[in-house]
Amino acid sequence: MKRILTGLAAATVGLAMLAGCSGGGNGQAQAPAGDTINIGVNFELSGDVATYGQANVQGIEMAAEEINAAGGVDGKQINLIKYDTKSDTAEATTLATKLMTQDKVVAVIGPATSGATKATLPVAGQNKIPVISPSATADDVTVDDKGVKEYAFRTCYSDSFQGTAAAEYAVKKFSAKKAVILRDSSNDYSKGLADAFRTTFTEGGGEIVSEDAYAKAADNFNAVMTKFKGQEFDVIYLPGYYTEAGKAIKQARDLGITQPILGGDGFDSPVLGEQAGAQLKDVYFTNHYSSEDQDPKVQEFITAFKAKHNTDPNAFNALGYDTMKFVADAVGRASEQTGEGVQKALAETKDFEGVTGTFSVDENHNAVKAVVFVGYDQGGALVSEKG
Amino acid sequence: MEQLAQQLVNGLALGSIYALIALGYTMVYGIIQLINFAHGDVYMVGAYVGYFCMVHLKLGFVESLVIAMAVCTVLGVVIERVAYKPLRKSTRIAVLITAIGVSLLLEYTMMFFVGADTRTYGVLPPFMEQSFQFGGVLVSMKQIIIVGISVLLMVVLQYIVRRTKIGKAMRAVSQDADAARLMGISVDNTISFTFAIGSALAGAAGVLVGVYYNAINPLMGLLPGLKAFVAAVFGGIGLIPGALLGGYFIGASETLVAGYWSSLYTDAVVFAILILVLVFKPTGLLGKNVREKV
Amino acid sequence: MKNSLVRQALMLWLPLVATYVIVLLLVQANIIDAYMQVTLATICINIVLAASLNLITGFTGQFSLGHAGFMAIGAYSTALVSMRWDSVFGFLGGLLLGGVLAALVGFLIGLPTLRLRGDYIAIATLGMAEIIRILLQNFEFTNGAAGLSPVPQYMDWTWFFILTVGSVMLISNFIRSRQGRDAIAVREDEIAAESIGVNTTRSKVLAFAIGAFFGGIAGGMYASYFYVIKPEQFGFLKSVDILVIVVLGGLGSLSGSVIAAFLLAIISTLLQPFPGVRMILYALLLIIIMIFRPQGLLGNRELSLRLLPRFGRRREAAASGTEEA
Amino acid sequence: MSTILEVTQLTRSFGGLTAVSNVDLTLEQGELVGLIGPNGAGKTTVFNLLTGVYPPSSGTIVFSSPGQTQSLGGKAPYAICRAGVGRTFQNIRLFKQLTVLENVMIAYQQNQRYPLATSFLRLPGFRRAEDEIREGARELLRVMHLDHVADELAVNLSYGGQRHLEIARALATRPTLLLLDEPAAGMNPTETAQLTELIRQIRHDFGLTVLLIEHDMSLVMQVCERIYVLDHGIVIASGTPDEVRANPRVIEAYLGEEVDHA
Repeated sequence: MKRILTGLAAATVGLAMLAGCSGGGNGQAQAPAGDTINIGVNFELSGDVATYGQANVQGIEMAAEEINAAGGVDGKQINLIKYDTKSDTAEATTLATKLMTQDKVVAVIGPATSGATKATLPVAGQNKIPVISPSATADDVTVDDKGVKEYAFRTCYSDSFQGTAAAEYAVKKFSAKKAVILRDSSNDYSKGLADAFRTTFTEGGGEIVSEDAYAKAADNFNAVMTKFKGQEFDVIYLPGYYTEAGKAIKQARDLGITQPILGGDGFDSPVLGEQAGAQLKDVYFTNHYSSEDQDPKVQEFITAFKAKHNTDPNAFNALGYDTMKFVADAVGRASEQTGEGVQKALAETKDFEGVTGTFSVDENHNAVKAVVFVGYDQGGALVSEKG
Repeated sequence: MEQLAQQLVNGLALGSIYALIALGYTMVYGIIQLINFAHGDVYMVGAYVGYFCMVHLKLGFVESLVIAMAVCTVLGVVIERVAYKPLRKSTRIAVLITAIGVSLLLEYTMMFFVGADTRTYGVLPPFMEQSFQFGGVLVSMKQIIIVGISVLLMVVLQYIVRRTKIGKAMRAVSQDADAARLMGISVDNTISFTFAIGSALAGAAGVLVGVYYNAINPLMGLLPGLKAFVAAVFGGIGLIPGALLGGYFIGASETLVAGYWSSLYTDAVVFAILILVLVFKPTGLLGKNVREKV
Repeated sequence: MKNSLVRQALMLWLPLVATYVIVLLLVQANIIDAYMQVTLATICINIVLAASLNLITGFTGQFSLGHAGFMAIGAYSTALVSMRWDSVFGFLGGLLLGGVLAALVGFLIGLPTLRLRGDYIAIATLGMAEIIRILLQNFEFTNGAAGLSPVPQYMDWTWFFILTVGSVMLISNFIRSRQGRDAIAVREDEIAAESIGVNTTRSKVLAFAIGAFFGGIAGGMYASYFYVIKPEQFGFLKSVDILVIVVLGGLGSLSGSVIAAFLLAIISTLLQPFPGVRMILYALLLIIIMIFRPQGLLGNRELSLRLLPRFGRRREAAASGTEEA
Repeated sequence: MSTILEVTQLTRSFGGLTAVSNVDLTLEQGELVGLIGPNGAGKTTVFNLLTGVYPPSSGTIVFSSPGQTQSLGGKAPYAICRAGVGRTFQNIRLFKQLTVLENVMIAYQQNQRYPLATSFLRLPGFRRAEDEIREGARELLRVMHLDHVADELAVNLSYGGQRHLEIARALATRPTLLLLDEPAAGMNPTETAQLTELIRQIRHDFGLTVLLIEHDMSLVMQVCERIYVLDHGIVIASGTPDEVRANPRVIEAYLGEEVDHA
């Protein structure tokens, strides 16, 4: 009993301290309200999926700097308040709450992954602050059986959109009848793409002859590729991220597997080529844009990103960049500088011209944009094709 | 049959890497009964040092390997002196938490400087990109290098432990630290030396993995570290031959499960085997039952 | 005697009820704002996790690295049941089912492995948790890596209070009972415990299963508050996080676990404004705390598993003879 | 008088080493018997075999308690304890971080069961059962002259105090046969004398049969009615103290070791 009392005393002291430090806890310097627009940046900066979160944030920060350098939005500077979710969905919820209730942001960008984004949406609904994810691709992020989630937005494709496009491309370009699928069992992005691909491919009369999966951060694809090698098929669908895909492609080609390999926008990173090296041949993926695209917007972005980070941008960078601009655009058009105002403006977005394509927001709060097939042909040369 | 042989070749290369990491785990455990969770991250640092040497300093593979081993040696000793030594008299669980702290520190310090994104070793010297066909089984030069270097390092280790004075001191301290101290052995130095050797091996494993898979990131040490520890327990923790056996066994079972069943379940199978081994042979395959004095 | 019983009951329940009411009022008045409520929820979940692991590791001396596995079982049960029967009964049923399933898994895993010596149990439990996570990631009905959402939110301050205080009190009651003392004897000296008639395997498995049960309850609390659960949330690092709370508070000190859960929440809050270096600072803090206070916050006394703080016992003993609270 | 313990051909080897070889040993109800022998003779191993810490390699152990005769070989230590065999340890094995009272309570409660639900929910009967356990344990502490240190941590007791506590804890299991492993080790002559008296007294008060390992020959010769002498795992002599004292094999075995005491 003493112990419980002690515990309670500690609890009370703890609560008091919590109140103390959370009250004054907004470490970021905040200019007086009126001159700035606070926007939350709630991303996976450490932990499992820090790669995606950090990449998104690079794009976001670059876009914010450009906007501020150009005078801000309606003469107001954008103030980003950035937190790290540690790749933990509960922490994502906690921080979204903090951003919306204590930091008084008008919009929260992020997190990068679907699960974490979904975990912040109820909070968004309660506080009427929109959440915009650059890369939460799961179909049910913006819509569920109750209809569209009012405060959820994204700038990336949904999984089924990309998976379907890839399956159609496989049939159209390679006349594929048989396919194997190798997906990443540890993320839902990969599962979503694989599911959509399978459905579309089999509905079109094709057959999935083998399907396997690997776990995140897998290094060794020799075993599964050796297994595939013994099968007959026309294409490999590999809906994963470049971190593993580059290794998988290389090991497949090293083992003498010559069929085309298809993937999704998770392939879009210079790392893919660095990992696969000279073996990056006959590989195609659905993407938002091609670095070959002569659109000055795309080229300027690539040049600026390279100058800043000394490397080519990947899809996460580009999506993060677009998301920031997209949000700033909506804030500029909003009737009032509140979450509700920004939400309306976001939902009404038409023909927003971004690096990752020109898009409008549909009734399900998805960004509707064309798909581009980017690839490396049998000689390893970069090719692209509008879908 | 060909497929089986191919899977076993793949497993051999993977197993060598697990074995190299497992050796460090097992030696440290043998000498201070610490599950050194930071060990997998020393391996990660080794991979980054190799990356830096090969990509930025344009050094050759062997030079990079040696430098990575040297850096990891120093790192291992520093970790031991700064973080673990003050806790020599504390409970083992406190040291374990410290090890977890060191692990996080290495991971996130590295991430702070290089970012979370994957890095690649880039283009390797042409000789390393060769591969050979042995009756339908494809063996790459890299696999040969990995197995070759691993075996060489293990032979050197065996020589150090069996034949040198410091090796004998290591064995003495792991048997009974107090008795060793009475015999005039510097226990602290011996422990540091053990960390040094174990870390050097982990550093070598890091570079080999970087070359083999051509992809490294700051969190790459977590899972192989865990599996290497499983390997060490599997073979009989504290025993050098046990770590080898465990490393190769896990490498082989992983590739076989992935090849003949599904790579979804490789880790689950590895852990299930581990639990079974523990239930039926608690001290690992090569371990001897130690009787507690009553 | 009668009087002192009444007095004790008052001393126990009065502060508890007062805490409940005060926090409730502060929430209503929005002095405890939404962010603090989420933080409080995290603290409550962590208290139950740490208290249950402390029963296994701190009190019974069985080093477990797989507590997140039990949490996962509870979380998935609660989510699946309450998503199908979206009512408070569905939620409570799922919560209870989660606890029972976790206890069952704990029992099945504990029975063969708890005969092992210290570190081997750690590895066996680690393996168990990994297997649970991988299975959840590959089962159809758990929706694989995408996990389950939206989990209906039934957890509010009242439920948090009931479940947290209830769990801690039940665990505390267990520890201060015949079965609990047996478990502590096992930790202190297994051979001696056997020699005086303690069935050590039974004691260990019992404590393990009870710890697993409350780990499952904590998982259910988590699922029913945070909308989304995914297998990757219940990985090795989660088990480590829970262990850190237990060790930080002091092995074998329930109040230590409670305090450490608060302390870590405070640390986490303080570190949030430094997103880039948050984990580095956390890691440094962990190392420093362990170097300077390896026995945890509550120190040797609590670490040494006294049923009550030493001075308290003395005073009480002096005041009322054989009385022991 | 009836036979309480009958050990026949008890053998135990570890690897190649035979620690105990073909030991025959019989205890009659109420006896106080000594088991002596030079260091490493296998005395403690005999205790460990009798209490189930190790299973015997071969041989039988038959234990008779009122109304029941059973074989102990291969039984778990806790089951042997519950059958009525209590023991102490040569290298003191107390629950160091618990209080003296708690040490005894844990032993005492093994015969004072109440269900798990009672523990969790503090159901009626909990307090009464706990009070009984606590009072029973306190009573034993009084017997062993430890009541004044009941709330000390066991680790803080003096060496003699710890040895007393070991006996108190063993008594709390309510044994009919008590095995004492060097209870006077490390004590000075005065303490040893007091302990001797205490052992006699508890044997009488609790109706015990006692088997005692002891190095201190004066204590053994003084209190034991019969003595077994073990050397290299073999019983080399048995009989009354006087017979054993006169046995040339015993003198030989002890040559160079504690001859002065013998």
